[in-house]
Amino acid sequence: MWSEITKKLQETVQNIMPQVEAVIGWERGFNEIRIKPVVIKKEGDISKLVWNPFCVQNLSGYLVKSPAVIPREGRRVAICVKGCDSRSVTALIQEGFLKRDQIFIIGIPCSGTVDWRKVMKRLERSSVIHRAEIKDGRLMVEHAEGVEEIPLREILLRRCLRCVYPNPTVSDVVIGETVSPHIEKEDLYKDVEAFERKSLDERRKFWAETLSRCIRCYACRNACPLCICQDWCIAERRDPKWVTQKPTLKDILLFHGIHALHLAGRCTECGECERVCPMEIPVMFIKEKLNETTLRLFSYEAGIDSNLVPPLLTFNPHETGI
Amino acid sequence: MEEREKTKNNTEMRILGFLCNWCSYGGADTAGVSRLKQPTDLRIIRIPCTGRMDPLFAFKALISGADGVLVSGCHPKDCHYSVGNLYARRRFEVLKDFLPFLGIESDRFHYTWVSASEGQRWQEVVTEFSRRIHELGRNPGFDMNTNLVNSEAR
Amino acid sequence: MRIGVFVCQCGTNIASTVDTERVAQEVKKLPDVVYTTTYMYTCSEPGQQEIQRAIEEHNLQGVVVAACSPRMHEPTFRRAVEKAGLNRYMFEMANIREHVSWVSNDREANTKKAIELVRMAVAKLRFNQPLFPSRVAINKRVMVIGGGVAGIQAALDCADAGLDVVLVERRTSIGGKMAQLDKTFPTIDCSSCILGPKMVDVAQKENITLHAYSEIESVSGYVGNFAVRVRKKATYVDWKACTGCGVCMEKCPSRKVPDEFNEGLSFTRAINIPFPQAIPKKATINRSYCIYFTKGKCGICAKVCPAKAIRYDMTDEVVTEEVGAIIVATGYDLFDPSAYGEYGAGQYRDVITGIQYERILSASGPFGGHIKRPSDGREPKDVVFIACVGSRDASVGRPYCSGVCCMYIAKQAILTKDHIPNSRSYVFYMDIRSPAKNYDEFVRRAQEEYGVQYIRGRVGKIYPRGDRLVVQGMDTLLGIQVEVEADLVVLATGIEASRGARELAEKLHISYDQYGFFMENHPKLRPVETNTAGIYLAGVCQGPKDIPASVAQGSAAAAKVLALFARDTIETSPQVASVTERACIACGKCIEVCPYGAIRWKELKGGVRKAEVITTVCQGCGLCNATCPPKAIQLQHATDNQILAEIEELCA
Amino acid sequence: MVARRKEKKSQNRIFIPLEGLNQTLENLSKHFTVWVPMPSGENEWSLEFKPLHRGCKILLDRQSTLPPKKVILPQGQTLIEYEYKKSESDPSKQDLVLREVIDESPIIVFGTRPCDVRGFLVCDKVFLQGRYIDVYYRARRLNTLFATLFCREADDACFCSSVGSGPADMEGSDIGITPIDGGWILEGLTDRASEIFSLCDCEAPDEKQIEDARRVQEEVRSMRVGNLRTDGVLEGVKGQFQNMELWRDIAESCLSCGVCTYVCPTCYCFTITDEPQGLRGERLRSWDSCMFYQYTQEASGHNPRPTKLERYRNRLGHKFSYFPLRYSGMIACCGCGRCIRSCPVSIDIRQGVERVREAHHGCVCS
Repeated sequence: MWSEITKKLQETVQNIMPQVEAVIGWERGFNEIRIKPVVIKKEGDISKLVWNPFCVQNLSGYLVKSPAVIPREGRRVAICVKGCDSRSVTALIQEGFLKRDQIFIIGIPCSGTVDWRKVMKRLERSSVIHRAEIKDGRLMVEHAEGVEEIPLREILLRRCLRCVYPNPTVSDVVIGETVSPHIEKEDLYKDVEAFERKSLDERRKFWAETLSRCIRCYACRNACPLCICQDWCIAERRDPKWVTQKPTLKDILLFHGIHALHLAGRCTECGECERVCPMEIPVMFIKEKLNETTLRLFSYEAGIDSNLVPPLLTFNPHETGI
Repeated sequence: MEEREKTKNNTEMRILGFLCNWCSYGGADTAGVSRLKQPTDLRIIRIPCTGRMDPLFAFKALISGADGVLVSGCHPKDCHYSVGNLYARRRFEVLKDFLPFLGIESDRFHYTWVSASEGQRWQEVVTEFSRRIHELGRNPGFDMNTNLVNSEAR
Repeated sequence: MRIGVFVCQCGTNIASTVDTERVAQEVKKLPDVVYTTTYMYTCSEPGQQEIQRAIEEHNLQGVVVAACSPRMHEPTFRRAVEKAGLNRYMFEMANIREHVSWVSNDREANTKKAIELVRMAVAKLRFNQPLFPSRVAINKRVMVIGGGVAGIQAALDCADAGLDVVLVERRTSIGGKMAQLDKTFPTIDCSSCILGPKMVDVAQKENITLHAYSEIESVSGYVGNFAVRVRKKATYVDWKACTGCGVCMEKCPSRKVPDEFNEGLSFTRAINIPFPQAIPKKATINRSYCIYFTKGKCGICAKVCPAKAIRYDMTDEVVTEEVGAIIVATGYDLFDPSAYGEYGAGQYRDVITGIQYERILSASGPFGGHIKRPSDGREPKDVVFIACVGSRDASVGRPYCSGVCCMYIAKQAILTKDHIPNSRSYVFYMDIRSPAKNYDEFVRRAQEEYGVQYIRGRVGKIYPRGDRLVVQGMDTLLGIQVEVEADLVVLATGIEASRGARELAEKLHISYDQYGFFMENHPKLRPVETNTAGIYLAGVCQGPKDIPASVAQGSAAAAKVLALFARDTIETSPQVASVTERACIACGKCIEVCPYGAIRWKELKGGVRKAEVITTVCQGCGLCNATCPPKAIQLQHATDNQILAEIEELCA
Repeated sequence: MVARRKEKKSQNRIFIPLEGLNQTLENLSKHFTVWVPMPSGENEWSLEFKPLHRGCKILLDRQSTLPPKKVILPQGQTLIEYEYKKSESDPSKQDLVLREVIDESPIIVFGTRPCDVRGFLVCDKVFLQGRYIDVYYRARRLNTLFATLFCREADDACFCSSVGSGPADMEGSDIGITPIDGGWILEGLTDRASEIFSLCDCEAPDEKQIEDARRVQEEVRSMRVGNLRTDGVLEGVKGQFQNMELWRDIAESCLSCGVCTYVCPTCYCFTITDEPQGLRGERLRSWDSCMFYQYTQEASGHNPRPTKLERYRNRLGHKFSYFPLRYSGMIACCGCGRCIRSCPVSIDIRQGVERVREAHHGCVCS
């Protein structure tokens, strides 16, 4: 199934290659379950492109973050997107970082991507993975110490288990069949609601413990396609001095507060922040809360309608109850 | 922190007020001119407009040991800069909704509108907010200054 | 930085509830503070000299004054430090009077609070930077909004000084409330006789552009350079052609149009000139009564107009006027007495308002200057005046005194006696307010020479008896219930903010109080300035006042404009946003939110874009600063570092 | 746990049974701070070294996500505490009082792997050799002992054997840990070991256990982890320095985050900041990363490594060329594979090295 889509993907790219500057997609990484982004610039490299549930990365950041591939006049950059990734693209268009006519969007419906850590956790001992294959909703891993078979659902990333936009919301071409979401839209924030039923003390304790693991590597920030400050994030700068270098929870929390509040009303819940965290901190959960808030207060979902202005960058004089 | 001395009765709370220069700061002045008595916990920071108020100021204050943060500006549609407070109120509302998720009481952050003429209203706002913060007590916050990496006691 | 801290005692204003000596001692321990002292009146001349001496002696680079509100004396002290060679922005104030000593008597808590406020000021000051103003040319045209006596006075004074004036009036004629009055107190001279020449002056001055029947649509820009969009409402008469001959009005078949100028006591025509002395003296069609508009056919006025001035297809027109200053003189409206059900206003035709009585008294009024009862046209013998209808009464949301009613009641009672020598007048009042030149004498004359009977007390009820009205009230001086049978009852309705005042204030970005009166910058020292530079107030729009006070304010506002225009350029505040280019990520969010369009793109080499602030347009609100994610745009004098320093001083 | 007390005599080997590990280390923790690998959070896969506490879960079955680097190089370390004392009589005069913070408390890191310790051998070159000795590093380094596993847990990302180390490399370790059925054999490698063993309250292993351990060690010694070739890279980096196409190929997908450097046992870059608070303050040394733009931002506004390409080039170049050129051939990489494993976009430094080699050899040939 995945190889078929991969084949179609390669064919599609073959066809559009003459009109595009480059194609941003995925290729195999250092083993079967680790995929990495690739920028295809010449036809000979098209065969590198793959699609499978290990294609975890949201590639849309590469469209805007320096040094980005900028298309020459009259040409476009092609990008492969999953459902969640497509919302990031829309959000970037919304905020004026991208022009729709400068990109060619290859949409791929996605039924969930795999958390490699969850796979590794299933193995007796970490060891070399020889082969990984997904069949009938199960992952079969052949590794140096034996063979492991795991139901796919058990190793999906948390973001995928709560995905309601598995199909690209914007695209120039779609490859693969439309898939149905794992959950209903009204259940989107049930984790948030459940968490909010805990006492304030419990919540505070949870974040104190969880965030104390943070090593401030800023992977969550840099992987976020909408964290557009890049090299000039105030969490790192001395002027203005918002955050100190002190290894205290206060400074860590402040960094995450900056990250989250800067994304309030902008986050498309692609979950990259959480996926890339080497310390397995549920970074997206903070943003889920803010999205729940902006949805409730402003009926706004980021990255759906490219004509809308994010709610905190505009106002409504007639708003009551605020 | 070490200078966070307390008054005799040990009850003073750490409350920050961010007041816009045009309305609420004037309103607080009006209250003063009218000798309207108020609790003494509040410390006012003058900002040009509530639109200047990055919610992160309040956020930083609240995770740094403030027991309460009060923001006050011109009434909606009466902003000296016409729309600053309309942007601001959205941002404040989001922050207010967000704080409890981290375990900080929503009531520790309050925003309101007081015009330069409303000295009495200012008195009421300060009195009520101070009362609420006293009711909530010290902001337990996080164990903020724990040095995480050097910590060997975990 | 070498910082000096001056703790003001403000006589005993501060010193009585704050241990200023201890404040000075404590803040001496702060980093960079090299000199502290207390002073009795720091704002006084010797107080300022003391600061200047200390700057010199201790080589201070920054100064903190802990005293009153910066809204009071920040400019004073900035000038003082500037005289001693410091940049005026190397100065901070800690407000330990309005925010400390005056709001609590707890000396211990106050002292602690004062110390902390000074600590915050010092913390902020350590991040202050010298700032320098820039200059921008002034457009020396002035707009006056409102053509009542205050606006007329302001417009004439400005025009006399040679300025181009744009006068905008909501109604079809200027003149305002004063044009409706019969006589004025305390001189009993004819209102239209003294106002008329001024109105004519307005029409004749070549440097006054009059937009009558016009309203303000929007205001943009800033002091020295406003752009005001004015909606000229359709009159359906080409005023350039109209000669004001009045033939149309005579022939108009729609005759049951309530006459607004006569406060509904008579009828006018669907096409009309509001009153004989109207300026401009031009006809206007009232669309809701015009048969052509309501029924689709008529057109008589068009047929009879000798000037062929009728334009049924006219539409509103919006013109943009560019001016350097704006005087707001939008006047007032009168309280609707139907809020007092017990007085029967609107229910009994012979219970009328003060302004209606003015029209009745006026020779150009509905009854040609003869006092008649609206109900049956009979001349009244007993007239009762009731004061404070919609004044000094919190129960109807009008706790303030309207200031003029006591006087106009006295005037109307005197005039009543003059008109009908055998009449009797009664006044129910609470207190008599007559504090200006010759005012109290005037009221005494009414009482003593004219025999007006003043009854101190509230009226409880008015009800009909036959064709007369019974006024029941309390005489609180005698402590007895009184009952007066009257032919006519005049309610001295109070002044309230002009309808639409709030909307206008929002367009102008000026403040208003809870009653809708516009806020002056300072109630005593800056009574005609608003908080918005270049916008001034005159007349009752700022608060109740009589004609002489309104005229005085009109002239005062004109003087302020002339002072502003005496220079060719104005200094613009350097407290504006500033971009650190290398940190700007070109997200454009500042451009998107700026209420003034004061930020634009700047193209650098290689197609790189950065935000750029147009400093003369920036008003310093800081919205961009709060919005900018990498904080590349910083509002000078309220930078992140400065605010964070204040927060950290308190919270760290 | 251990019922019988043994007579105190110098031991060179002890046996810790599976169920006796926590108790043994708790015994040690009376004298040392004992750092052990444990899960980051309750349900997490990631391990990190943390000080032992009662009942904690010690996991020796996989490599830790974070190396024990922070034991000696904390992420944020106060070097100096300072305070200004203002003169009572003249507030414009003040004295500066300094206090140096040097931590010499004894530490045992238990359950390191050869790559972890190799990391410190690399850092030692920087902090302990040459004209300037870093006293803060030295104080901790000299007071820290390592008990290192013979490592059998190599995965796809591991390549220690390619960079001069190997899964049985015990250089720098004080104790070798050999996992056998039913527990671990601990073996003294330096003279400091016997002192530790005497505090452990453990039995000596029996003959069979010693034999088992020997077999395991032999097996591990025979393993070659990784097949990266590094010949030519030393010069290659310099030769390809300006070849930005090459670096773009290698690092185009880099996110410029600091994961690779923060999980790296050999990345020692730091920044020094003063964090004042009123009249007091501290001078802080904290981790920094050459992958960050701000790391090389100069006060003038110039940045010699403006994009991720230059920054990635630096990381690879430093490890495989500049460092070995300066420190007698020692590659500043321990082959632990953490940067590869934790990289959000699976950038593989081995592939980068390979590309540089190819380009270099291509150059030489042509």
